[in-house]
Amino acid sequence: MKLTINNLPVEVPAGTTVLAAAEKAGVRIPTLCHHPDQDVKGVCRVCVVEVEKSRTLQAACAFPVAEGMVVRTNTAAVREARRVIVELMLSRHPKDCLGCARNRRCELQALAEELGVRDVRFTHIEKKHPKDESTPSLVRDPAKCVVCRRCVYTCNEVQAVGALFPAYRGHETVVVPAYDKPLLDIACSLCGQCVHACPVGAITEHDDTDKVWAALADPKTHVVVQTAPAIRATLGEEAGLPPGTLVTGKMVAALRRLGFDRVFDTDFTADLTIMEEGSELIQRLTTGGTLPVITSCSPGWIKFIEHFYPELLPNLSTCKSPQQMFGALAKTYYAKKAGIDPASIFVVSIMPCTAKKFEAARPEMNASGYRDVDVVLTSRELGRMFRESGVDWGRLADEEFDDPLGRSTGAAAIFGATGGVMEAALRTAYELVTKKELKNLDFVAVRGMTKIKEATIDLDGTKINVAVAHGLGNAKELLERIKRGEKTYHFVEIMACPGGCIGGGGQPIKTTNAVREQRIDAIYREDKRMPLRKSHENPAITQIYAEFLGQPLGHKSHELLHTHYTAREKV
Amino acid sequence: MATVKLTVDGVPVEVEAGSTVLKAAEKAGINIPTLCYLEGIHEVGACRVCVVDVGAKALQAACVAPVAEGMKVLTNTPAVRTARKTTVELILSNHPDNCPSCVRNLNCELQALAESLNIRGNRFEGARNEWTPDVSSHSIVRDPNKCILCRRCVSVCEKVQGVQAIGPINRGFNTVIAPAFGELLADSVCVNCGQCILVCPVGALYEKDGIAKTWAALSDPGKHVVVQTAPAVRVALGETQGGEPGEVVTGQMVAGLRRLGFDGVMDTDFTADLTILEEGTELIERLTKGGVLPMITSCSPGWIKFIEHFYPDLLPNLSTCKSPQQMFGALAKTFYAEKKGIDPASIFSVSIMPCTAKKFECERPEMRDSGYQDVDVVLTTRELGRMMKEAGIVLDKLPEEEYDPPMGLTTGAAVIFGATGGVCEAALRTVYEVVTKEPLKDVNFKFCRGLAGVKEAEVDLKGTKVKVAVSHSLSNARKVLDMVRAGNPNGWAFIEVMCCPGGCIGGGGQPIPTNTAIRQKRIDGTYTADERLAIRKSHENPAITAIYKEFLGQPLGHKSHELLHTKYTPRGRYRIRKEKAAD
Amino acid sequence: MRLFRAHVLVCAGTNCSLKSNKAVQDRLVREVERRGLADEIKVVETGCFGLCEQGPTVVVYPEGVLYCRVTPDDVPELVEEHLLKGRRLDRLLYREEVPAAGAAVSAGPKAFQTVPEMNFFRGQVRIVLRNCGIIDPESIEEYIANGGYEALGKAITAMTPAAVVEEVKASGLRGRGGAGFPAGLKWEFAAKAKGDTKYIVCNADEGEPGTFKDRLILEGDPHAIIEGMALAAYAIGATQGYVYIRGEYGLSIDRLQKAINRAKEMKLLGRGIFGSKFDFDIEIRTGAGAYICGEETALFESLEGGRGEPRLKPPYPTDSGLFGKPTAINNVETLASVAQIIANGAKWYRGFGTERSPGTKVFTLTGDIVNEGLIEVPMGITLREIIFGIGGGVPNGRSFKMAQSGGTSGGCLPAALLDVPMDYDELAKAGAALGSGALLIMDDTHCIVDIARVFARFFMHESCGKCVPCREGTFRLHEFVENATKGKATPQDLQTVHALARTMALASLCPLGQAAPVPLLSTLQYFRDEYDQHINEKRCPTGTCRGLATPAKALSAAGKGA
Amino acid sequence: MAKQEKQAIDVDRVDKIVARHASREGALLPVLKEVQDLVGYLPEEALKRVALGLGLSLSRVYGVATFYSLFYTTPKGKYVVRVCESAPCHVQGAPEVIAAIERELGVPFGETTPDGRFTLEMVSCLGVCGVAPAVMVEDRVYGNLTPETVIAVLQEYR
Repeated sequence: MKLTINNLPVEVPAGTTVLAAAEKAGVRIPTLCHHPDQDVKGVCRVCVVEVEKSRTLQAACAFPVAEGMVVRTNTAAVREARRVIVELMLSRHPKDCLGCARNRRCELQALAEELGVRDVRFTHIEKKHPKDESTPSLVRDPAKCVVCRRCVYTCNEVQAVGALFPAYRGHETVVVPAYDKPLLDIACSLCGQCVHACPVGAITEHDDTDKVWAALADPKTHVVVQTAPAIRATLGEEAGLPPGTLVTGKMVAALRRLGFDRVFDTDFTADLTIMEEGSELIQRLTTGGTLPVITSCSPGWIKFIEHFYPELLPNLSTCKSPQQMFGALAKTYYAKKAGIDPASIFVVSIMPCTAKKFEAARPEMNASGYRDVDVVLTSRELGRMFRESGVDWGRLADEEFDDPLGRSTGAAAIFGATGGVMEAALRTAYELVTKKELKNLDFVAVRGMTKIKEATIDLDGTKINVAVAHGLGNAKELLERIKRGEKTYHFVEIMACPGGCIGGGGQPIKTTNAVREQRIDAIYREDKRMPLRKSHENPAITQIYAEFLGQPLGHKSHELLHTHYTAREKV
Repeated sequence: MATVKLTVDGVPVEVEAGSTVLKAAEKAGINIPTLCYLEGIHEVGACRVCVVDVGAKALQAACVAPVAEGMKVLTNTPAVRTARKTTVELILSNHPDNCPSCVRNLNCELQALAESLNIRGNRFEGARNEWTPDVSSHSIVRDPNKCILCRRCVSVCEKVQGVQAIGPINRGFNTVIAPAFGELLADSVCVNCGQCILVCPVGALYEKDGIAKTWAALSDPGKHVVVQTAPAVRVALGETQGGEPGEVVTGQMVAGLRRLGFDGVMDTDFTADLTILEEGTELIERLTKGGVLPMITSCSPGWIKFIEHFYPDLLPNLSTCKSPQQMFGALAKTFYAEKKGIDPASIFSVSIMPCTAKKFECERPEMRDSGYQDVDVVLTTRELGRMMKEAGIVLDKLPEEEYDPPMGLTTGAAVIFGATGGVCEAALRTVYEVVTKEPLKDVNFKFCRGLAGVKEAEVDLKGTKVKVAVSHSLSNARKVLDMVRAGNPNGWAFIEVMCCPGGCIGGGGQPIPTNTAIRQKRIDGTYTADERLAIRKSHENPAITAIYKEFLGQPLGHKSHELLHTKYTPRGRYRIRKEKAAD
Repeated sequence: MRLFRAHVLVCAGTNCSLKSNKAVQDRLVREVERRGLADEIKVVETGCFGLCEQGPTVVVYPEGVLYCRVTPDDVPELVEEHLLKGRRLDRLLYREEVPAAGAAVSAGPKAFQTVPEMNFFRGQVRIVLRNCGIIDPESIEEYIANGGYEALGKAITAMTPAAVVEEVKASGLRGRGGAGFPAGLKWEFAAKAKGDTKYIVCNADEGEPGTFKDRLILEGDPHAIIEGMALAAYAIGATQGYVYIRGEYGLSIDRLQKAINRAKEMKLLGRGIFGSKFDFDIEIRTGAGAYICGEETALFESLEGGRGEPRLKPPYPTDSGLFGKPTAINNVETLASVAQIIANGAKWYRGFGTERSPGTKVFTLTGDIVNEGLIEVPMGITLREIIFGIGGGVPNGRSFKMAQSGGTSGGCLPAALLDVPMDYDELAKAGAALGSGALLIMDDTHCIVDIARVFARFFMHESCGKCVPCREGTFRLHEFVENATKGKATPQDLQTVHALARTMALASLCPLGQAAPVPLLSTLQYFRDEYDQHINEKRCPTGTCRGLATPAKALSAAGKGA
Repeated sequence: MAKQEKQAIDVDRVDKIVARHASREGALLPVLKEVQDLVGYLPEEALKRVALGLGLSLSRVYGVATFYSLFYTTPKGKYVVRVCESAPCHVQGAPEVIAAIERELGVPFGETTPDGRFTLEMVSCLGVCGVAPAVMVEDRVYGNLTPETVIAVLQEYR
């Protein structure tokens, strides 16, 4: 199709939108409800353009090109319409930019700047709607909502959770759970993907930085921190570095600057998870346990299955997530080893995840006799703490994690990407089962953004079918396959968030699929760069079993590293 | 030099004695937030955002606290964080809450500070000042409601520009930064240079908007809209879209202007070349016929208003040449109109300038030699950036295009008008060849260049020795003028004066931030642009030759005098206050 | 079939049913039986006769005498006088002030004896309404006796689907829902669209204030809709049809359902209609209170079980409509015209109306007009003829101020435009629209700003909330007009509201948002001075806006600080 | 008052309604209508059954229910009085009729009388503009009302 945009000729395939065609012509059209990973909504009307012979303006994000079409994106009528639209939104939006979690990362703020809005001509009438701070994970502030429906798409179409939907109509339209219930009381996975969808500050993580500042300032508290595998591939974005920059060493250095007494790594317990979960898999395979074994690292996923597929709970591995294994060990193994009263240990974990905050607060997560993990911070919150502390990233030298809970392998590093747990487990299971050395460590079939990945692995004669799903919509699809029994699966990895933890709900804004791809690349670079790439080769793992745990699935393991699940209401 | 050793947040660092804690922390890789601090210009520790714990009873402002041997500085304690947050929250409590519609949205230091300090909500809801913004000036709008009283503008106006147009009046909660007696800016000695805008951390000072008029003209089918771009714009416009300072974006800018809908995209550089011809001829004439010397350049409208206020006795020393912008305006509605066969009444002339004072200049009553207002609207570089942003024009994605002839054909001599020393250098390139009738071997008069406050040299025009001087920023202009008043002991024949530090590339209409490092990069970009051009001497510009042949006759000729030269108005140091209704 | 000496038609349209028509009918039947006339006289419950203002109405045929405002107590006398003694009951006859053209003085009310001589009916041409008020809508036999289902039979047995499309195209029939899109063209698109499953949907979600034609057509002649839909289904290749009716239209739903059941019994719906291979069935779906569902894509969303929010176009319904399938969606009145076109031919149909807007249009007259009610006239008739001819003019000696054409989303026409021909294109030129056929007449006692407030409130309530310009814009338009009625609006606000109105008209997602500013803009265009008085002088010339000064009371009101 | 009190919902009957419609395309609106006819409004407990039975998220069902003015997610009075205040009714004297109703019932629009008898609602158009001004009480429409006659209408329901 040939058309002109602002008199510039451009040729694009039929079915292309005017927005995409304009991009090709080098013409930027402002958008708000448009999201690169979502279906067209066309509701905000910010992207309206003039299309010759059309009576009205057309939304560029939705309008398909036609042969010989004449498009103008910068006429007086277009400029007026865009400004009026943004002013209409601003006139109902709280005037709280400077106290907002999304200040300077807000698409509405940026849009106002882009369009040169200098005046809001309508009286300011804020939407009156109470904040929902019921969950430890998310804060929803519908007063800030611009009803772009991006979160609705994510929650319903991508995550298949359906917690949020527009209710009421007209100027009273608001995106809420049914009966405007608090998120805590409904079937919400707390995955936080809605935060990534939100262009403004209407949904944010529950900020817990104050608690960490307080612990750090308390001389009597021994504050240890663990960092999830996915953090090192994303945290740089909080400091303005491009997505996919690995910042492991700088992150460790910066955490020390903040005043953490020990800087440990969730990767250590990721390796431990592989030992426990791998053993569990082998046990179920050999003793006729419930199959497939489904991974249990992702707390958003856990809450999802508890709500929507309670009948499949026996399939879940009983392993706690690496975060919770870490917490339990920090206040037992580490406390003992370091000779510190566990009551004075404060465990902070840095997670890519909002659901982890909920997980840490689950009543059963106190195997150490204390709250195993005291505070969970998302990557964004840590970024915020770094900015407040004035740490100059550009000038930090790389530092190493502390021993012994800081030792890990490449197998643990890849937990951060979809397919990573599967791949790590296979690396270990293969060698444990076959007693042979695995030549090619890269199970590329389970990597990448494909919705559901399947593979059959030959463990020296024993063939096992594995499947990997990421994003709860894909998880649902896979579970339905399992329920239909079309195929026998032995081992299934499910991560709540698209792309796995690198795409978690606590990750830096903006997280899109293109950004996820870059982060995944970084994860596998981290794997490659590690001297050890199999969990069972981690000497600190060998040591902890020798010194403390005994053996995988042993008595102590059961006490500290395994858990149980709770069926929850479906709607 | 003596050094002291100290630790900042446990990081050992060694710095010169007398350094501030702020500098030491920077060396240790720790950013301490600041707000009122302006390096070398305003270091008073007034806003208290940069407080740190140095082990003293009270927290100290890092920007002024000197380091001491063995000092243990803590920049991130609960007390420090609380103090900083409280300070910023107090400022916010009396600051308008209309961020999205503020001219400085996303380019605001207060907004950035609130973000980096993780401010949530506003704890202090209290009385807010309600001042009436001062829109009297053609160039600058002053909105005291947004002012956070950091006084950076006061310092720059006084220390860098030596104008002292504004200062604090009243006290306490009612303190406001304004001209003396609360006069309007238009009635004050303000020279419209806009340096105060560049240092304002928030949106309390900004240029008078020219965008609305420009959009209106562009959408009016009955108007032929022409645009000229000043030499300094091409090395700074890229910054409005996240580009590097000093990046030369001439071709993309031309393409972008066409996409905005301008009918003729032309270059102030053309009239910069023309200025060299007129001004060079004027200099030679004064040198040979005994005119008033030293002759001083007249391109910079902030400088012109300054001399009119403060050194009216030296007005005869000024060249009578209009600035390139106004030469362009006069020619656009005469020469260009004639050539194109367009009714000058339907021509709308826009200029893109690095300068806020140009907005004042184009409104001067004498600037109507074409029979119309010669230049209709002046836009600053920032405003052009905004228009392009609104129009969805992404410079990176644009092809490089050429200016429209004939008023778009230029030389390297014109480009360097943008940097301090450039006019002098350009003039020398031409004067040398005109006087000596010999080709100049090295066109680079390097003594003219750079950020030194006053630069001077003796140039040998094959036997005739001419002493020249170059100054930039008005405090340096004062030094030079005082010397001239004192009998010109150095014997200068020609002086280039630019109002703004660094010349036009550091003008008050340029992208924010503009600081010394950025100025230097823009200067570098300017000379790169000069070197890229095939012709680097104004008198070799064929379009200049042509316009004399076709239209103007000869430099300083009758038509030139009518269209390209002007006169000046002595102004008092203080305006007589306008009658106010007794109230 | 039995022959009766006389038929007594009792209007049972909703408007009359609100005025104890049922009691009148029962009494009639009793009286007829009591006097032993049951074999000679038949009492028939009919659909709306159109003269809603005069209801309950009773018409006695063969003479065609119309009795108005009949109460049950009038019945014995009526039966006695007219049906037994053959004398007309003068006191119940229809009376009308005959507005002498241009003259201020009228000759006094004139009593009309029969229907055809009444101004109200003389100017009408009844194609869509031909059975309304004439037949018993619950009797398929009466419909058939009046030529019903002949067109369907003709089409199925003697015409190809393409020929049906061609005939409708040739007739020039345009969509009567408001947009005026050629119905034949729509069918052609749907017929040519790829896909095995296609739908025909009847849009009976009549929500435009001042409009009740579809309701009365459905109540008065439900089989005409069934036949029209069947013809459409045959033409485009659909086997399933849906009628989406407003949830508030209980009687329409009831009558149509009965009619569908009867048609099925008579094999006029279902499998193998008229012994052909043509299968067609109709299901009724009811709305639940949302004006926006009258917009075709919002209607699909609602019918599919969702929030009635309009979809982006393209794709258009004929490519991807209900359940994502090619769908022809037509208004009730459009479908009610179809059988007559097929039966009598396109050429016949083109004999009515104008070149670009052939045929007739049903209007509903409301407001300050003598004959409130339902009429059908040829396209192109002037507004003056409708209001002062058929409508009987403005009552109570007041003068005409303006008419709003096409419902609340339509434009307003001042007295200066009374001679505008009522068709799609001429009205569009005048900044108004034919729309749904609603005509709301207002006399000079009404305040234009106050009425604009009512319009604005309607859109604020009925905006679906999907797109920003409409969601927030309708809220702001209402805010502005309400402020104006309270004297709180400023000239600056007026400028802003102009920019807002332009934005809504150009940038809204669907016709609701695009039309929402129309009544404001058109009243601003024709009655700017009244706005200026509210905004600049803080006074309301009609005294409607409480709290504002009125010209007559300006002095005394000022003293009270009003 | 009975309707206003939270009472046990007959979940089985709700399930039956859902089951009867489950296979229809676009079943949600007919289901909601019948459930409301059964329960009087659309309480959470009932909509949960609807959501489960139709395989929809509760938030979606709620979003649909709150979109339409004839559906209620909170208990209403015994009689819902729907008053039209669109232009045709307005022109014919609706403001006076409305004032009379508000005086008579003593509650503003959107609220229920303290005795739980009447819920007063403003609606857009009842489609009986030929007999404006009009109100609808439950399913019955009354037209050509005056401030006096409307009081009489309400008295019928006292």
